[in-house]
Amino acid sequence: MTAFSFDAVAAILLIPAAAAAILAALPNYKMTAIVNVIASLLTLLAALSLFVTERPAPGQYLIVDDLNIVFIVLNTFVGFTTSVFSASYIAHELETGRLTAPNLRFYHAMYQIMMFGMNLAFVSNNIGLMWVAVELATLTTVLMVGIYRTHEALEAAWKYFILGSVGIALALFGTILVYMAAQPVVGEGTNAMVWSVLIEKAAHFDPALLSVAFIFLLLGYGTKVGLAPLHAWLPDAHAEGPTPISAVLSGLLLNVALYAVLRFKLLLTASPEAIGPGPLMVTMGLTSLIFAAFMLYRRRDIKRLFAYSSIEHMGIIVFAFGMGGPLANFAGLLHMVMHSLTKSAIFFAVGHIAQVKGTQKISEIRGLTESHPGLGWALVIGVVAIAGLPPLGIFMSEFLVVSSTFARHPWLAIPLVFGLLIAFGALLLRLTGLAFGEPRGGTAPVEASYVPMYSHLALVFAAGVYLPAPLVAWFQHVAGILG
Amino acid sequence: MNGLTFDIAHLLAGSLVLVSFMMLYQDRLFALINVFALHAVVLALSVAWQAYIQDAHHLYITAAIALVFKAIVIPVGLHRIIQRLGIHRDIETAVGIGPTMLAGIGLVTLSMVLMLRVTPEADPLAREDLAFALSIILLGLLVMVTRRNAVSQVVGFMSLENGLVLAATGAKGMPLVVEISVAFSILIAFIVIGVFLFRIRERFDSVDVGALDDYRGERR
Amino acid sequence: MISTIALLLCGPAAFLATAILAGTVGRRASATRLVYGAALAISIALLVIVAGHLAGSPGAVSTITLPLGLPWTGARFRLDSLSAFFLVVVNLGGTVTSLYALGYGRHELQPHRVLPFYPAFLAGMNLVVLADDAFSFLLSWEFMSLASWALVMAHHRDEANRRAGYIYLVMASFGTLALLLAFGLLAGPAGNYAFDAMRAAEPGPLAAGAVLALMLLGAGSKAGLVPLHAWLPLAHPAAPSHVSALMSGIMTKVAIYGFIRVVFDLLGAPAWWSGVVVLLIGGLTAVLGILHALMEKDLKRLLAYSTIENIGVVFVSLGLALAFKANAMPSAAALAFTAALFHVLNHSFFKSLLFFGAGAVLTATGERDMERLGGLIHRMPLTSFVFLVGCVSISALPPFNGFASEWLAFQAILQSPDLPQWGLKVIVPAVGGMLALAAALAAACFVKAFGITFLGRARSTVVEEAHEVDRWSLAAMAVLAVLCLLAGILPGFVIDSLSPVTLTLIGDRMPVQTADPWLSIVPIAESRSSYNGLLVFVFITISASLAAFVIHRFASHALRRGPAWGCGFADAAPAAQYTAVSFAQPIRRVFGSFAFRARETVEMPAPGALEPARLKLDMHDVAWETFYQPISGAIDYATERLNHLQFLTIRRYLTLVFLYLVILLLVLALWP
Amino acid sequence: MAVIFELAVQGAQMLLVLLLAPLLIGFVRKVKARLVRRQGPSLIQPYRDLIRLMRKEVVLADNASWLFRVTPYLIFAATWVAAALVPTFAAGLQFSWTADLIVIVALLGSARFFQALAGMDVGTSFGGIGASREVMIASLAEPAMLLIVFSLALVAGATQLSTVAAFMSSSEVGLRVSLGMSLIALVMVAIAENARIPVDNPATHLELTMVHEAMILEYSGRHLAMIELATFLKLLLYVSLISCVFLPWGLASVGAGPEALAFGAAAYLGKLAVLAVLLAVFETAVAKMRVFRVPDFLGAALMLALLGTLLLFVSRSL
Repeated sequence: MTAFSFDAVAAILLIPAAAAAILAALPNYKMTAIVNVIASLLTLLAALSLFVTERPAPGQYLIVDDLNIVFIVLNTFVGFTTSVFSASYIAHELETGRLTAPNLRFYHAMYQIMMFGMNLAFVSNNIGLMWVAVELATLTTVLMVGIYRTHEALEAAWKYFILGSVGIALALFGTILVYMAAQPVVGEGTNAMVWSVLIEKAAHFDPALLSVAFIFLLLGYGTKVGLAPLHAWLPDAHAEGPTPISAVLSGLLLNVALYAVLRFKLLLTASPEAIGPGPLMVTMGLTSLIFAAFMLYRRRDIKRLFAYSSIEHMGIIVFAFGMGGPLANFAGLLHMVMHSLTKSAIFFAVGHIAQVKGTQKISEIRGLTESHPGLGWALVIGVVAIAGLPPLGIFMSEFLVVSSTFARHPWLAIPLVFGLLIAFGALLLRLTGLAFGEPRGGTAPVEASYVPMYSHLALVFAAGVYLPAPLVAWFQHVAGILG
Repeated sequence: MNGLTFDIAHLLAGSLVLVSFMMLYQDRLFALINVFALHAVVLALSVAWQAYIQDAHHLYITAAIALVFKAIVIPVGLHRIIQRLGIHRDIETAVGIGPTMLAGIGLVTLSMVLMLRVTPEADPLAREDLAFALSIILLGLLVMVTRRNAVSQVVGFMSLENGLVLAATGAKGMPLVVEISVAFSILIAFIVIGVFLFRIRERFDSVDVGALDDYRGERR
Repeated sequence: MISTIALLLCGPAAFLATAILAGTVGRRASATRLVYGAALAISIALLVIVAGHLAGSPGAVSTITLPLGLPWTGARFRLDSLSAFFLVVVNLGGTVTSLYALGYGRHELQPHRVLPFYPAFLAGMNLVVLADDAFSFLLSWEFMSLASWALVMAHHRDEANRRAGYIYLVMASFGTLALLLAFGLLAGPAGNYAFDAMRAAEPGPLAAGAVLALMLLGAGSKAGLVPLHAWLPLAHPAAPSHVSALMSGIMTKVAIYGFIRVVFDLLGAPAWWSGVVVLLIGGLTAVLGILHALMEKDLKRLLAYSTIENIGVVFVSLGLALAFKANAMPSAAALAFTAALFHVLNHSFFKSLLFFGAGAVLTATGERDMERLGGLIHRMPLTSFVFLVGCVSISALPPFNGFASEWLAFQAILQSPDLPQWGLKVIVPAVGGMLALAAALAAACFVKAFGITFLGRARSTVVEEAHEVDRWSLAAMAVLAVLCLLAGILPGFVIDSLSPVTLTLIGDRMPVQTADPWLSIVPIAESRSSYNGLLVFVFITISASLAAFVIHRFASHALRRGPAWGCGFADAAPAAQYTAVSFAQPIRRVFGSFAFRARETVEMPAPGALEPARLKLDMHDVAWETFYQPISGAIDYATERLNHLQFLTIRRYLTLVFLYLVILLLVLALWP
Repeated sequence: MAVIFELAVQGAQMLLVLLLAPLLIGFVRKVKARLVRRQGPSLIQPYRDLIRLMRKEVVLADNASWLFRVTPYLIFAATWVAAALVPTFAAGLQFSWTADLIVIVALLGSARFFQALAGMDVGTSFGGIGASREVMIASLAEPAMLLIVFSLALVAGATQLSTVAAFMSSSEVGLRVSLGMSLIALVMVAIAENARIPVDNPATHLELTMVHEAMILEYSGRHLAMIELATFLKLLLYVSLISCVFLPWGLASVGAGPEALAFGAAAYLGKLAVLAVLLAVFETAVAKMRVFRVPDFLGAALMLALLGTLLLFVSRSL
């Protein structure tokens, strides 16, 4: 039994790796697309099997616990739906000649490598390994962002690359510092990097070192999370890359970095005299929220708009985790899941919209609900969801965050509510322009599969009205772990 | 350990910081690159020394990488790029040399203060190394943000990364050090090749990142 | 035996099912009848259920908890006397509106943009009234806003409608956030969001004040209290007319329900000054709302503004009830509270009726601008008659229902001398004056509305081809007209059926009315004051018919048609008639200067010059210019400033990171 | 038996007001004429006018609607009911509790409402001018009236006219500043409501100055008769209102015997005469004011009434 369950973990890692190798070899793009989908599906199944099978004891490199199962399942699921979406999307790109067959081979291979990197980051029990995995995922996305080879794409990729590398460096230094803090207690060698060991002994680590380490880690991984003022790469990378990548960036990569931050936050909270991570995270969260909310107003590019909204929501999530406590943590987890689903759904819709309208300029897209009802209403529902209106999932998490915060620290709830309102105004303003009014722009028919986006939206809706009891219990347990 | 080994390690690390300072006041590209080569050499020495005193033989690989790759290959490559792309040879600085130096001194003191808060129980050598490494990293960042010119920014980044390697090697028995240094060398290669391969020359007039930035995706 | 509440919950479920169905078949021709028919049936069913409940055990409470919504609270629903009353209001409105829409809906050009959201809207309103925990309440509340927003956006090609929808939804979510904060306070750090837990908890005076303020912001913005009313006159008219009726007649009442539920039920004993606040806001809202209405020339916007006025009237009564309740004067509080609820019911009647009428005019002529209407009484006699009934009722004229409730409000005001606090002593009569002023202005306003729209001569050709509307619409309007009359002449029954509510929320009730001789209503004692709508109605009918009889018996029957006397000018063009603007001019002269900073300037041409003299009039919406423009301006400024951060160079971004790092390190270095 | 008697008294009062109203007008006109040394028409001239109007044919404007023809009866009925509900010679009649003072004011309000509508029905500019000015005046007069009602109710503890009258005639009233204020306010409101000088001139047909006349300009024949009669009733109503509230002496109390009623009737006639003379003198003494001075006039009334009410509140609390 144990053997099999270990297989599950291995499968999560090996399937993408193998698929990447195959895809790099396959010439025909149709086949690559299919293989891509199949591989993602298999990975998803493997991830789901983690529920049924019993978990391996945390090893030196790999670990499976309640916390990362949330992320793994979410990751593989969105990875799968995105691969489905990208199949139809990429086909269109090939027709319009924005991409060539070799590009596609590269693209799909990279896609699987990225999935590999992210899964590895989640299951890795070794902070060094985790660092490597996160960087792997980052670099692959860098390459995919630049895949169009246009001014904008190259520039976005370049910016992403430089800022990302600095982030990498900072994160690494943080990791080294953690090792230095652990080494006297745990002793030399790999053990001093094994998370499950660290968390037990964290109380005896040198608090000063840990504090410095956390600051570097927060900035390093925070760059990936896209917290202001470290966010600069995010909007352009979302806007200029292929839309499936934008979806993956917003839906998954940000979560990977967030996951890393959370792991280290736990380490910090375990050591009492060290600097409290809460205030730092709350501050960064609020800054990102309010900053992004204001930035939403002047956006002209539809994908950049939603990229900024991702920054906003990451701000909310980090704020919630920074607040801590069962309610806020629960809300943070819920919000993260809901945001991944919703935002990727929105990007699916936006991708098709940009294809049928032949532009990403907001000013040139009008009256979608009339010209393309399927896409238009999907966009409306998505934006309504992301803006935190019921009966969709994000409303529940925002409800919990705001009300619990107001009951505990009213003066913190005021800026939170302010930011939410500002962001809502901006999103709704753009939505009104995009979805309603005299139709404008191309009227090409959609040859898109609505399945991915509508399935996501359906899930979000379901979560908004009804959370199954086991899920709740599980989230509450995780929230408990997060303290 | 005896005092001598400690002093040598200390000396090497300290001189690394010194070289970082030298980078701060270079105003010619070639000079900067040469200084960086020196930086890499010193790094290689100190890594080798660490390998010796910890008798961790894998660290010699790291030292070798530092020596071959950073001290020779990269500088030569950068020379080539500069000639190919015909970049004018002096560095435009965003902040004057004087203020930069002052800022550098401030950063070094900051890192010292931070690291001296670390409890003495920790390995003293590690503490010193960390303090130096931190200051090297900060100085590297400082170079990156005060130089307008892509090549010098790359150089700044590489010096930052040298600081990382120093810290990593200073940490006794830290696993993956070699892998990490390899990974970083690849990263840097990427950056250098990026500067080159983006055929920036063809798209923009200079390698100045500012010029690269003048297209913002959404024009005002 | 399935409980009443479970039965009631089937209603919203059925509505939602209809909505989904409409979403699928919305484009079919038959969909309109199908959807509205279903809505009609469901509303009637709900009415029957509630009626049965009220007939059986009006005071009884029935609750249910579904495993939905917030996991550890569950979705709780509760039927008590208050929610029963508002269910009646909501579903009566739903019934007549669906009836009306059976005919009116056929004129809809894009039915698939209305049909799915109409039942959803009804479902939302029902759920708000039934919800028994903060989460389900807010969920239904915002769902209601969302559905109505979609309905406002039904005619989305019109720029004005899009703007209206935008402002509406932003204000709505502002309100929701305010409510959210209020509930956060009531729930406390432990976060028990069930209403009964909140009822049990006793918030401190500061928290209670904050909750009241937040409720005034949250529920007030939905109900349209000045100065949060700005969205209302934009959004209500923008929707299709039957939806406007729902929004103006019913949704504002749901907002009032929210206010009552929290302030009277959950919040516990009020402080006396809370009454002062509510009174002042209510009075201000009433007067400003009706003044705005008087200045309007768009029929539907006029109606929307008059909604604001009526909301103000209701809030005045509620404020009185708070003041009395705070001073342990339960009988007076019950009187004021009854007046408020009675007016809620009445307003839902006549405002729906009037919006239906406006919709009929809109379909017949395609015009909302009164300046292009006139003389419709000849083309649409039935519509004009029922509309007249609506106008009389809303102008608070006996023997119709509007007067009955306002009369009760005045009686409640007359109880105020027994209040101990000086603030109240001085404010209440002043507010009473404002109320009277509002009533008089309302009469003026609806003289104008009816007179300009239906009377006089046609001001444009659209009137010529106008024709009477279909039977469904007429039936709906007739029903409402009859209800207006009945509630006016038999107020005793309404008052008695309201007694369970006052008993639960105030702890006292008005004396039984229906037992009085001749069914007259006596708030306190017959020697003090009494009113008998029935007799007044009978007397007027008798004496009018008597007079008519005598005249036709003894006086001459001769009658000759002739041209109207034009003071010597042979028939002046219809343009020479008084217009809506000119009709309002005397009142604008009196009140405009402070209410709108209105200024009239006459541009006299030089002697001998040929161009005509011009009267220039400039008016300002004070609330808009004082509150909304500055805010939007500030946001604009901030975005403009911050937007530069999108256009920095990589080096500058790196500088940001670097500085942030250094700052954090400094913080750490200075950390104790 | 007693009920029959009560009903009889009630009916008597209704007939009484109906019959007295024209006489009151005639009396006022006579006195005014005398004051300017004219012979003046006879006292019963108003009756003659009414009968003459009844006999004449109706000239109806081409586009007058059914509303235009129904309105006169409505106005008449509403005013008559209102007038019949004000105690004239006896308080506490059978139906007096049908309506309190607020209802009476509102009844007059509905009469005005329909009159204004009728003014706009034909679609001439006179109707419009009349209606718009009328509602403007009303929008100030009605609040003033209600505030007066408040202060009365505060003194007497009721809005029921019979109770108020009984209370006022009782000894514990005494002289109160606020009552004086409300009296003055009531008089001003009455003047405005009845379209008397200085607010409006019932005798003129000069378009720019008239308000009430402008609205009914299109009426003729029996319709005009109804409206005229309603106007007379309104004046009577206000006069008897003032008399029963502020000089309630001699008012027969509830369930009084015939002789008391007779005395009450006599007293009532006396009060009418006095007040009519006062009105005539006042109207002869002052000049008509511009329409847009009227708001100031009524605003003064409003302020007086409010002041009276507030004073009462204060004195109450002391």
